[in-house]
Amino acid sequence: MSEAAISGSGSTLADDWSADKQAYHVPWGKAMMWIFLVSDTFIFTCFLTSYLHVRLSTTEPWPVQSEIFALSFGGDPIPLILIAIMTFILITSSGTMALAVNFGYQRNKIKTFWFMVATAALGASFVGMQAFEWSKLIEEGVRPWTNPFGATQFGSVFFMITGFHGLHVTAGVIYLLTVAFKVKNGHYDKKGYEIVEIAGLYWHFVDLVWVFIFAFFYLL
Amino acid sequence: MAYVPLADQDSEMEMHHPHSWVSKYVWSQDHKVIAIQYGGIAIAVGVVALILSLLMRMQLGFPETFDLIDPSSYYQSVTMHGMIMVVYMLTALLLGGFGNYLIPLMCGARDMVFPFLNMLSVWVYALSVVILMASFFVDGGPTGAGWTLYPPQVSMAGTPGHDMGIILMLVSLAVFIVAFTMGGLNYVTTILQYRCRGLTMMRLPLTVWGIFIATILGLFAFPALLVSAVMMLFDMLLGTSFFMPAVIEAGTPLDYNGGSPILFQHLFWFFGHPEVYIVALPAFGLVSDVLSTHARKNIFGYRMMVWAIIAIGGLSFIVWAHHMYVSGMNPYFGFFFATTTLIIAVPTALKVYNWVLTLWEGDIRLNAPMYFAIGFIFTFIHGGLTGLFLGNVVIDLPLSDTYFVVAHFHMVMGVSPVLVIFAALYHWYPKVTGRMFHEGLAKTHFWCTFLGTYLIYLPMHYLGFLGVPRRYYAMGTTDFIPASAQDLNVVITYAALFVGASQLLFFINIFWSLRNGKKSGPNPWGSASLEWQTPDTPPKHGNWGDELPTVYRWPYDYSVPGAHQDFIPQNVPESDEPTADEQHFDPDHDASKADT
Amino acid sequence: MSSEAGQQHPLGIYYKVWILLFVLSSFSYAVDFFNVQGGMRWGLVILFMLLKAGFIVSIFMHVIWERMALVLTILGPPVVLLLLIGLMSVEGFYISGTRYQYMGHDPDAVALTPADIHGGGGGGEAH
Amino acid sequence: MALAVVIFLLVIGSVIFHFASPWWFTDIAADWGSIDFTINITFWVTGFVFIACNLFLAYCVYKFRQKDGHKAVYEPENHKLEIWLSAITTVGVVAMLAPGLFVWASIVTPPDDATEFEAMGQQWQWAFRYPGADGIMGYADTQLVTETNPFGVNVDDPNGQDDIIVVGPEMHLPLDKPVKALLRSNDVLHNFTVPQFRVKMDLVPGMISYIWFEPNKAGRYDIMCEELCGIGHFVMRGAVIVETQAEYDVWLDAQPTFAETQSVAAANPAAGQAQYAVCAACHGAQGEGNQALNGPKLAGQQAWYIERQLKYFKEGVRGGEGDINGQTMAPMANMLADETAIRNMAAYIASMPDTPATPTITGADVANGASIYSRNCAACHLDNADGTWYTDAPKLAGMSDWYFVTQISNFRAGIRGLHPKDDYGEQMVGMATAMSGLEEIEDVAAYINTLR
Ligand code: HEA
Ligand code: HEA
Ligand code: HEC
Ligand code: CUA
Ligand SMILES: [Cu+2]
Repeated sequence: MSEAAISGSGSTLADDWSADKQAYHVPWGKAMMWIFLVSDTFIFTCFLTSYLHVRLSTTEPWPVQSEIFALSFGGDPIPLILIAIMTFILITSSGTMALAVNFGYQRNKIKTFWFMVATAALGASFVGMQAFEWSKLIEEGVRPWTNPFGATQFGSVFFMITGFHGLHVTAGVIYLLTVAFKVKNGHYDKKGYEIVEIAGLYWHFVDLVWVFIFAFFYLL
Repeated sequence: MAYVPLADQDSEMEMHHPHSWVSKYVWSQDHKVIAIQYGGIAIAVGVVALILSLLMRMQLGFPETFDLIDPSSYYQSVTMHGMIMVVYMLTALLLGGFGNYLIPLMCGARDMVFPFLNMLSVWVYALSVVILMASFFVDGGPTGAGWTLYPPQVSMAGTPGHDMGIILMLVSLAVFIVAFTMGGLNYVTTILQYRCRGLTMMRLPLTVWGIFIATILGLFAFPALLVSAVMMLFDMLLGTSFFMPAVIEAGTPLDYNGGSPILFQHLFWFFGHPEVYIVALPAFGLVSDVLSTHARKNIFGYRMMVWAIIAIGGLSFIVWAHHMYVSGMNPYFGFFFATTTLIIAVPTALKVYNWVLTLWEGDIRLNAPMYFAIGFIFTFIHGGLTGLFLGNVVIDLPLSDTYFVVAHFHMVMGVSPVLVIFAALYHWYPKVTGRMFHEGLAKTHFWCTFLGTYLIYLPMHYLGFLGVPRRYYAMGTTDFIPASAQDLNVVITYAALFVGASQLLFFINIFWSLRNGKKSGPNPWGSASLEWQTPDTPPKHGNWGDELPTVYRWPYDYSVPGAHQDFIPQNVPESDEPTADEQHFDPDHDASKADT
Repeated sequence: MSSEAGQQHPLGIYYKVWILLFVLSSFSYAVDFFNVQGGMRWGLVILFMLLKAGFIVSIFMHVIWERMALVLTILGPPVVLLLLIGLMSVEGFYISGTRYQYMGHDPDAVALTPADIHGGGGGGEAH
Repeated sequence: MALAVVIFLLVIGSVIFHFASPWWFTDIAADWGSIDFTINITFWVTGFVFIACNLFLAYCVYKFRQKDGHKAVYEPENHKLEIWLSAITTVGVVAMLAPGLFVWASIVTPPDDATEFEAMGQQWQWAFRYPGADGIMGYADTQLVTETNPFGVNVDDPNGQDDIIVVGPEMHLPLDKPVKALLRSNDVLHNFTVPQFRVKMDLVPGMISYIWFEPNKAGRYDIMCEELCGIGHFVMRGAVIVETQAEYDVWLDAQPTFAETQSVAAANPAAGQAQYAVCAACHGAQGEGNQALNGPKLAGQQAWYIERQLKYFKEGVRGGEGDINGQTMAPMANMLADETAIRNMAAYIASMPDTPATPTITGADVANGASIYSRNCAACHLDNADGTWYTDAPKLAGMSDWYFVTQISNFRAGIRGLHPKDDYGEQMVGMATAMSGLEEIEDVAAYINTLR
């Protein structure tokens, strides 16, 4: 199925660009969301690139992340355990979102609603853990302007990048809930359910960004 | 549910028809009203920036005679002049003003795809302007760090406005970026997804192409500015050290460590270079349409023009460090950036050639818009060529940070797009108001502006060759700058005052003609593109009456052999106008495709 | 499965990708857990990262089912960011280089860990 | 029609202006003729394009302007022409770029035999460092900067001990020897430009940048700061003197090494006190000043400033033509035999009890003065007008206000500050000319009187 779709789309490239009326066969809102997400990609890449640059240019040593972000449940600290859990939560929320989109197109309002709510709930718990992570680091003495373990930029980058991502997640949670309730109330029966997919795109994007943050900030 | 293109389900478009004066003119969702709001605000701040430039010129021309500004307010004037002109005037006027007005009309659409977002955009823009203006009234005044806002000086004592001024500037920029994004998403989506029947991308007027690519540049370049503004605010407010190494402020070491000022410069110019093309590309587009219409000739090499716009747009993201040849960055970057920078000259040169070749064998009607358009070609060639000096890294060494740079960018940015804006304002004035402007007054305005600005900027190049540095409140004494340099400064100042004053002609003309201009009719220039074919002039809300137009041809069918008139509007079917068989051209159809 | 019909696909593929993302995340976590260092660490982490990103974009965000016109719009522009990333890392090395060479900063400085500061308590693995 | 003629005339006029104008690069004084060569190539290529394109434009406007019965020709494309034009343009671009890249390659790679020196910028002064006998410069870091160690040289680094420190904006270089300038900044971005050398480069805090050149013409050249660095940007000047190796060696030998600057014996205020008796006649027994005799208050002034002014009076930098009161002061300064005597005197004055002088200015607009002061003067003299060694600006608060008025007037009139050896006064000339006249000066003085 997918092969057919891919090869099919290849041959339509020229046709799409030279078509009248529209270039993409998607609703306005979806086209706009995609363009916005590409723009947002530039924002996050600039953040991450700045992180890369300050980390390389500072001569203070960079703290060892798996030590800083270790957490112990009674026994020995387990490195990065909370981050791992957060990662899994965000992936799970992406899964539930994908299901919500699917049920949306099946016009199954109840399932769509619940899967969106579940996604939002997972997102909210992610933000909660992020807050816990912040409080833990603050307790250790890390601040945007100081870092007892090494380069100050470590603290600055940490709060800035996770903060910015957290804001995206929070905004996403609100967005998802709004759409979810509108779905439930039959607001889209006439207009169609593309909006669920559009909200989904945003949500997956937030997950996508986390993939990069997880790798670059926590692992490398 | 099969997806039906919305342009066909015309009823889908939710039009919020205004019911009161307020919803018609203030919270209006009509792209045309929004365009005028954008334009009005932009021109108003432009005048503020113009006045600032005159203050600067008074100081430079007569350093000890006038006591209008002291060093501190000089640097504030330079900064606000530059920033307002580039971002709040040109970007807003070209994209928010002309983009809003022309995109839906030229695309045969009823409005932007999301009118509400569009309305929000203009008011958020207004908010950003208010914040910016507020910085004139806070303690310490607006920032005086230069429009490039380089750290660390931007936030250190010794720079005017290093406390509140710069914070307001950064906040205002962030707000502007939000406004731009809301508007920009609308423009791009409208162009891509809401064209009328028969209107392919390759049948769009170059105006739309220019604005389209410029908007895309904006959407991808402004993020870098936003990110650097955020990090800079953190440096100032939270005490992070992104851009701040260990430094000493007036004898006291500050609590910063390990940051990298160069990083800011890279981010700034990753935004800043595309930004200069954000203001150039729409101007390229607008001028192409004006030239073609008044030369009664098709634009020469349409396809090449489109590809050149795309190429310039793409390349503009990989040349940013040509502003940083002397910044202390890794000097090996110079090889790469000098090469990419000079490569940009090739597509740009093609555009210049094609403008001139459009005039070749035309039937040029030398009216006011055409005057401005031709004046643009002259100034742009001049400014572009001086860009080649600066782009060639070794030549930039003696010239960087001198008046040569100032001359270069005023030539390409301070006058070329301004001439185009005037050309376009006069050209579309009849469509917007239904009346003609006063031709004689407009031509006088042209002569004053064109000759006056050349007199301002040509001598500046020579100040640069001499080595007069930019951003100097006064020259003081040096061994290498002859006293005669001051004569040049005096000439420049007289010319600037003259040009500044002559802008009144424009305002008089605009307002006088609003009532007294003669009625223009729907299409006074005999223009082929779609915006002149609206059922009403000025177009009503919804633009097209009951039915959206259908397009059958490219927008440059002027003087087609055998046609009834010397132009064929885009929406005239092929069957109605006998076209000269193989002579008839449609950039969207290759000869090879023609028979299918 | 024409895209005109909205992005509707059998659920199975979502489940598969979902599991795959879990597995890949575990792999990259394992890289840290088993304390792989050096080029190997970078290689593996980035590899897993790119795979994950690829799956999210192509399946969850349906890019693989979109028409090429849209796909190119999405994937094209970010290419210029690669240049920014590359040059900024070169620049970062260049700047710290001058700091080591002329300012006497210590190239072998080692970061502290929570254990160093709070004493004992047993850190994670020693690095 | 008129437009075509005007464009034609503008082209001709620009060309004539170019060749007739006396305004062009200064004579080159370094071995970078290759840069000038590249400029010339670019100039000829772009000049040709400028003339050709615009004359063609003017011709089109003239020839194809609207005429009755004339009709435009329909000609959408001409691929052959477009390809030709692109090709020619590409050739033009290559002709300019290729030599440029070769020259750049030599600019980024200093020759191995280039000797190093360091130029340090800070708001708004220059200072210089030479590697000394061992040829190696010691580590230095902004975090180590103090009043006595303005470079922040690392005292633990043995390579730094013999470094030669030149505090003051004038440096020397030997003729015909390649040198590599290492550039360092203590606060904000600055820029090291000597127009005669053609090359320039920014000073970036937190890192070191470099540029190299080979001076090949003896003389004294201005060092300009060409990167905006705050409101003193336009008065940040230095000078480089290019001279023969022999002269250069003499100069270099006279400069103190870092170790010497660190081991200066403490000044002896008591010795200063002994000599102060003479001064007391005009400046008062407690250094409180005496307006009738034109003697300004001295007590409270910073020691480094007193030292510098005494030196200036001694060397005739102050108290020259037009400076009547200064002329009285000059012989007095001559009574101080040497630098030690000057330092002792400064130390004694610094130890005097500081009671603010009585204001003499009345009726001035304090609010206006406050606005002028805090926007401009505070950058150097600090918000509380206490002055600081860092910007080389003296204390103003609580000093004699009438003397303030005289000095600003002197700066404005060029009586003070323009002597070629007055390295610091020139800045004040720039700032003082920004004030419109006596009224504003008194406003500022009145405001400073409130800062005590
Ligand atoms: C509209 C705005 C605009 C435009 C279009 C351009 C166009 C160009 N600019 Fe300019 N530039 C600015 C706005 C603009 N610039 C601004 C605002 C600054 C200063 C910012 C600051 O520091 O404050 C600046 C500064 C600036 C610098 C940095 C200088 C310095 O600070 O030291 C450089 C260096 O490379 C440069 C180069 C170029 C080049 C190569 C082009 C090219 O795109 C020009 C291409 C055009 C032509 C070449 C002319 C037409 C061609 C022909 C007629 C054909 C014949 C040609 C050949 C045979 C080659 N510009
Ligand atoms: C679009 C950009 C633009 C425009 C139009 C101008 C217009 C002018 N500029 Fe400016 N300028 C900049 C952008 C611009 N400038 C920038 C970016 C800087 C760098 C700042 C920095 O260093 O940080 C700068 C710096 C700068 C300097 C250098 C200061 C220094 O380095 O010390 C000087 C000095 O003379 C100067 C002078 C002028 C003058 C006399 C005019 C004009 O007076 C010329 C005559 C005016 C016109 C022909 C235009 C009239 C139209 C409008 C004002 C808009 C209103 C719109 C309508 C009516 C439709 N400008
Ligand atoms: C760029 C830095 C700078 C700025 C800005 C500045 N000054 Fe100064 N000022 C100096 C320096 C340096 C000196 C010492 C000159 C000397 O050594 O001869 C000085 C000396 C003076 C003196 C002479 C004091 C004495 O006792 O001889 C006065 C008075 C003065 N400044 C007033 C002002 C006023 C008023 C302003 C604002 C308009 C101002 N300064 C702005 C740097 C500055
Ligand atoms: Cu230092 Cu400008
Ligand atoms: Cu540029």
